[in-house]
Amino acid sequence: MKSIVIGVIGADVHAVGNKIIEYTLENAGYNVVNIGVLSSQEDFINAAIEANARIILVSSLYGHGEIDCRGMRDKCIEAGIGDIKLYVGGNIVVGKQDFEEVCQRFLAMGFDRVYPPGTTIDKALSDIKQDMGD
Amino acid sequence: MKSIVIGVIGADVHAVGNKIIEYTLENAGYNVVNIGVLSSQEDFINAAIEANARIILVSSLYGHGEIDCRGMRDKCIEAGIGDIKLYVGGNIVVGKQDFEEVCQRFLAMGFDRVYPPGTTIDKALSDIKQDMGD
Amino acid sequence: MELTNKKMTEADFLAEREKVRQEWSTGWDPELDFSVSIPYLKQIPDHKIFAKKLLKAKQASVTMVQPRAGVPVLSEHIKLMQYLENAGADFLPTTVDSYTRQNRYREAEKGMRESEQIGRALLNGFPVVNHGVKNCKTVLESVNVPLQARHGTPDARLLAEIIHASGWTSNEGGGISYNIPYAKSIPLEVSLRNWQYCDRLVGFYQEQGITINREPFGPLTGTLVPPSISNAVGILEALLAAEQGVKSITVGYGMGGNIIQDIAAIQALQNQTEFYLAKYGYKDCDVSTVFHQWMGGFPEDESEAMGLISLSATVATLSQATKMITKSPHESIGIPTKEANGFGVKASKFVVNLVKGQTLPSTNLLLAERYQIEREVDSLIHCVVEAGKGDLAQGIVKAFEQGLLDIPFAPSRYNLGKILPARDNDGNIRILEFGNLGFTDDIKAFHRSKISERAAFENRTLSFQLTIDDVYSVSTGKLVGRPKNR
Amino acid sequence: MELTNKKMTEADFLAEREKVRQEWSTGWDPELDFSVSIPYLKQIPDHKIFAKKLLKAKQASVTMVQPRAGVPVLSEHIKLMQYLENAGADFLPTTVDSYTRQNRYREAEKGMRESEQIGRALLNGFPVVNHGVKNCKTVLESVNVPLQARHGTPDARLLAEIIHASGWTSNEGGGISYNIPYAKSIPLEVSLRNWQYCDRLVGFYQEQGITINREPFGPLTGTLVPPSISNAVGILEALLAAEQGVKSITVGYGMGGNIIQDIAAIQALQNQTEFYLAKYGYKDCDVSTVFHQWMGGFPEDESEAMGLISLSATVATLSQATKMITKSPHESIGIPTKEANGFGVKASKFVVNLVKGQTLPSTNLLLAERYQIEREVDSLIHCVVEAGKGDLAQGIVKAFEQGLLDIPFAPSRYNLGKILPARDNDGNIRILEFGNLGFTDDIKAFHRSKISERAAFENRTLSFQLTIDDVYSVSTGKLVGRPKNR
Ligand code: B12
Ligand code: B12
Repeated sequence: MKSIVIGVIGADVHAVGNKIIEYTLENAGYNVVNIGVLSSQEDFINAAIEANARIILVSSLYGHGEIDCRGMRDKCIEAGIGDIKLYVGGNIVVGKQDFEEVCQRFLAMGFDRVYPPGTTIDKALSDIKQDMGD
Repeated sequence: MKSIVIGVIGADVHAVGNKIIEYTLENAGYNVVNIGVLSSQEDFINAAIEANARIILVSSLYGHGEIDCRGMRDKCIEAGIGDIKLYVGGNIVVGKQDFEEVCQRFLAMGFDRVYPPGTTIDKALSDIKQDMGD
Repeated sequence: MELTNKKMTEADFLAEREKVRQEWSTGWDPELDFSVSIPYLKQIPDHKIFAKKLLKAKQASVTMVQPRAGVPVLSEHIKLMQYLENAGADFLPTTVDSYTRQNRYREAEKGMRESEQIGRALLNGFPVVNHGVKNCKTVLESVNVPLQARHGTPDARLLAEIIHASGWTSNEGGGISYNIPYAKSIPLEVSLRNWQYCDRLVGFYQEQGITINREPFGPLTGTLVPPSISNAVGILEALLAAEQGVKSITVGYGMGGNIIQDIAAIQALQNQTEFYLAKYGYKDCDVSTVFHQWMGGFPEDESEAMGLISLSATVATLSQATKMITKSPHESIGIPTKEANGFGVKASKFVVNLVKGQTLPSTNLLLAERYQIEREVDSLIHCVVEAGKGDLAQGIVKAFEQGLLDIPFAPSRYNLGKILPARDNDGNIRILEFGNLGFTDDIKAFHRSKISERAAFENRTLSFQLTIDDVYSVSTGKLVGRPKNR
Repeated sequence: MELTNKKMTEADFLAEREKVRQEWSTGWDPELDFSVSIPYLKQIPDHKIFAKKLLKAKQASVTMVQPRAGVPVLSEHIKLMQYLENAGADFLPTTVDSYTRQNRYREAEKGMRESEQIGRALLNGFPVVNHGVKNCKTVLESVNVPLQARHGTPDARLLAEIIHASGWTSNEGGGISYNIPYAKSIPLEVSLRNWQYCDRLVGFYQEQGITINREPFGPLTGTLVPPSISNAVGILEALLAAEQGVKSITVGYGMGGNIIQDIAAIQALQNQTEFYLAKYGYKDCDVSTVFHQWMGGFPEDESEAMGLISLSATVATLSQATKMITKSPHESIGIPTKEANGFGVKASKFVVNLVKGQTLPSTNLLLAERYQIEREVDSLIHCVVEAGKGDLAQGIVKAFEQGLLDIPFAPSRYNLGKILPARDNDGNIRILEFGNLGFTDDIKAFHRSKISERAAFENRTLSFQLTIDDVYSVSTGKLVGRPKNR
């Protein structure tokens, strides 16, 4: 089974979406490694190496996503998994901002896929399938 | 007692404000000639001449105020009461429009005082007093 | 010919019809011929038929949502309708402009043309008569829900002909409710007579197997109308309509503000309309109810308006009215943009979906208020029957003449205008001055005691000032218009 | 030192205080010395004292309105507070950022500085500790209503010191409610111990004649929490607080969606908190309640969000909760602008003013639901007492270890996380999987029968899918998460 690491980054404790993402991705047939809430970049990367994952799916709900996600791509490269796909979604910045701009900011940080608020995990399933080569 | 003519112009039947205006102006000590709803420009002018009024207070609530009020100043001039004060208030145009513009349109038609929606009669009392010379 | 509450003969009806069609050029349109309109109406799919959708809603106890809306230019009006349908409207309206309502088609024509030219609406609605059948059909064919005309027209005969021939399967109004609040000097005999025609037209289609819905306008002046008065008027208009052969009737009520009184009023309205229809021998009518969101002066602030809209929607849903008419956050300012109108629809629909299935349990308080309303309605209708010596239409004319029926704040000179409403201490709408209102003494005593209770609490005497304070109260964010120090 | 539910001695408290003040530079501030803070608190006028304003509201049966709000930069935060006060907020909050909540003051400092520089908020709240007493006093002095800190901090000792010394007369939180929903790996012993300190600080001020209000965080994870579970937690935290000398306690509840259940829950909460406080010998506490507007996922559409906010406000007012916490139309997207936040306040306030004085009469249905909640709470608290062999603090730790107390969707590993909630056919929140929850068998049977009824209606088997559907339901505009075909 193909592996995917999920978790909620930073000092963020929003656990509901995380539990539902786990359930949904498992139902979709993936090996889901859920590192849960309050996870650091290192936690994500270590879990990805261990599980040989193709995708790291970062959730950030509480607004500090911009600070918490900076430098994550570099850390992946350092750790030797520079080509892993990085997803981010939830409510990734503080407040209602123009999403185009927000998206650019996260793409510039090295994320591959960036989702606006209100994108439930179901809506991202087709992207995941594509990146997994399914 | 100084006289003031009030009424609701055009095909407008909004009667509530009209009754309250009558009550308020009478309480303020004026001789109020209320020609009621569905009144034409001529009705206003005839009443003003008859009562020797200093002010005609036109209400328009239903949105057609712009059409209904056109030419009223000219009719006053023709009738020999060209210097009567013309007030208009209520919801004088269709929809939520920039009030500055609306005001200009009515001033250009020869109205002396133009009030935005939400101006209850109480708030216009001081203007009335002033124009009455009280 | 004296006005009586008797079904018009087909011959009389058809003869009158010829004249009605002369009123304005669009009346000559051959699409108004029954040979064209009947087949057109027969092919309308169920989901665009008012009566059918109402019946389904009533059976499922779900409150349907309908806004008010209408702009003069066809293309803009269609955009508006489609927008509101997308926002979730279960039924669509077409609000008609005020010139048309007064049969001033020439001014309507001018307003319509000018609006087209300057690209800004100069009319406050869609002039149906000037648009004619062709345009009205285009509207219907551009949407997927039933369409209704909403207006305020004492003489809506040509209007009714045009909308029904265009497949609009409901018409709002009635001889009382579209006269007393909407006109100054049109005798009730005239408007009642005209609405007999409108109802007879619906009855005619009914005979051809086509059911068209009729909706008396419940809120009347929208301003502190005591529930028993508006309920009585609704029931009387339902009876007149039924006599002309109408089978699908939606009686209405405008929110008063006390939740118990509002729910009691809707329950009483449904119950007593059915009761009186049966009593007078009209046994196969479908009766449904419509709850109008707050109809009086609105708060200016848009968030407050949204609070009021959603509160209205909550009460409407709890009352299990079949339908509710929504307002918009622009209400106090002017005709809403389609976005603002959609805002009211979406919020209301959301509330319906969350609250549906939940009701206010029948408590003593609710039952007592409903019983009170029902007794008052009985008293009023009894007076009307007496006044008309058995003929309802005559009775209505007489009752208004004598002030036995009296509607607060109405512009019509055929309304005595002696009653003054005011709220009691709990915010229920009661009556302070009765004029000649057809209430028994014990009913009057009840109202007096309720209002005195309030006046005592507020430490002031009974006067018109109470009424004035209550006219302003909701728009300033209170239910009861207390004096400053309270 | 083993955790016990015993009032900290003054000596222990003062000794610990010295250490707490070392945690961050702002702790050294001499304005934290009691010799400065006590006189400062004593001169605060009544209208800025939480406990007094709450008491007045409770006596008048009027529901007060309070938003959530906080931005990192002082000047912006003050503007925000003043804006919300003008919008009608009866109480002001200061929502604290998430780094501060985890005592990560260094990151908070960085976020605060950077937000100042780029002129865009990078933190999701106001970092009270980094701002220190001086800035917090400036906030208080810029407004005219009481101020409260709202956060989610397992160790809020320094935070509590700073806000109270700044004259903020209420603090939200508790050893359970600010740990289990807000942390992953902080043992309950630790957070309970820390909150004993926060409560002891309030108790200390109380001994000086200064009443500070404490508010357990009622909604917990805000997601399908059965009322008896959140009520039990609120009551337990009230008891722990009272032991440390707290006298003004506001217990909270997050709206569930069924109106009857919501009102029953608030009534049960007020009643049982008073009952248990008395039972354990705390006889002179003022208990009030706070109703949180819908705490789960919000609809994206702003008009729908306004519908939900106003509906919440209606239910809050009908429940006669002492206070309600409002949401904004931006809820599903992100921290609201001050305008959006004010929108929620104004709509809610408008609803309060219109509905106040109106209640849902005590019907059998309401009484039955309240009785059900009260029995469940008794069962849960009984288990806690048993587990702790008489000591409540120990009992809480044990009860969570064993899953006798269990909160759905909580991130904490000190929560068993075995229970699954789901709605019944009427939209009441019930329990589908109990894990080890401290319910008697007959209570479990009741929940099972209620949920089975729904599953049968929906023609599907009991499973986690029900829970998931219910997590999404309100945000998609339904109360019960029915399968597509229903
Ligand atoms: C009640 C009401 C009705 C009742 C009227 C009953 C009656 N016969 O009186 C009914 C239901 C019948 C009705 C019908 C219609 N109405 Co109407 N109605 C209202 C409503 C809700 C309240 C009006 C009211 O009574 N307010 C209370 C009184 C005390 O306030 P007032 O009327 O504003 O008057 C005060 C002030 O305006 C001021 N004032 C008035 N005139 C003047 C003049 C001067 C010089 C000054 C200084 C002050 C002043 O002093 C008054 C006392 O304080 C308003 C919206 C609102 N305000 O919330 C819409 C509103 C006025 N109606 C409107 C419309 C369009 C209609 C209809 C065309 C139907 C429709 N939309 O379905 C018909 C028109 C019929 C016709 N031919 O006129 C629109 C007008 C739109 C616009 N201008 O763009 C409004 C604004 C609603 C809306 N947003 O769409 N309506
Ligand atoms: C419930 C809730 C809480 C609960 C959380 C309980 C818990 N431990 O889980 C409580 C009350 C404790 C809470 C606390 C806080 N919250 Co909160 N919370 C919410 C709320 C109302 C619902 C979240 C939720 O559970 N939704 C249901 C689940 C199923 O949806 P979801 O979480 O959005 O996840 C789905 C999608 O986002 C998506 N998704 C998620 N991640 C990813 C990743 C990818 C790649 C993809 C494709 C999709 C995806 O799939 C998920 C499943 O479909 C939201 C607002 C909202 N959405 O309405 C605010 C919200 C997330 N909270 C917010 C904030 C700020 C806080 C607090 C700081 C406190 C506060 N404002 O008072 C604290 C933060 C504590 C912390 N350190 O993290 C803000 C964030 C603001 C921002 N980003 O600008 C929000 C948006 C509310 C707001 N508008 O202010 N919160």
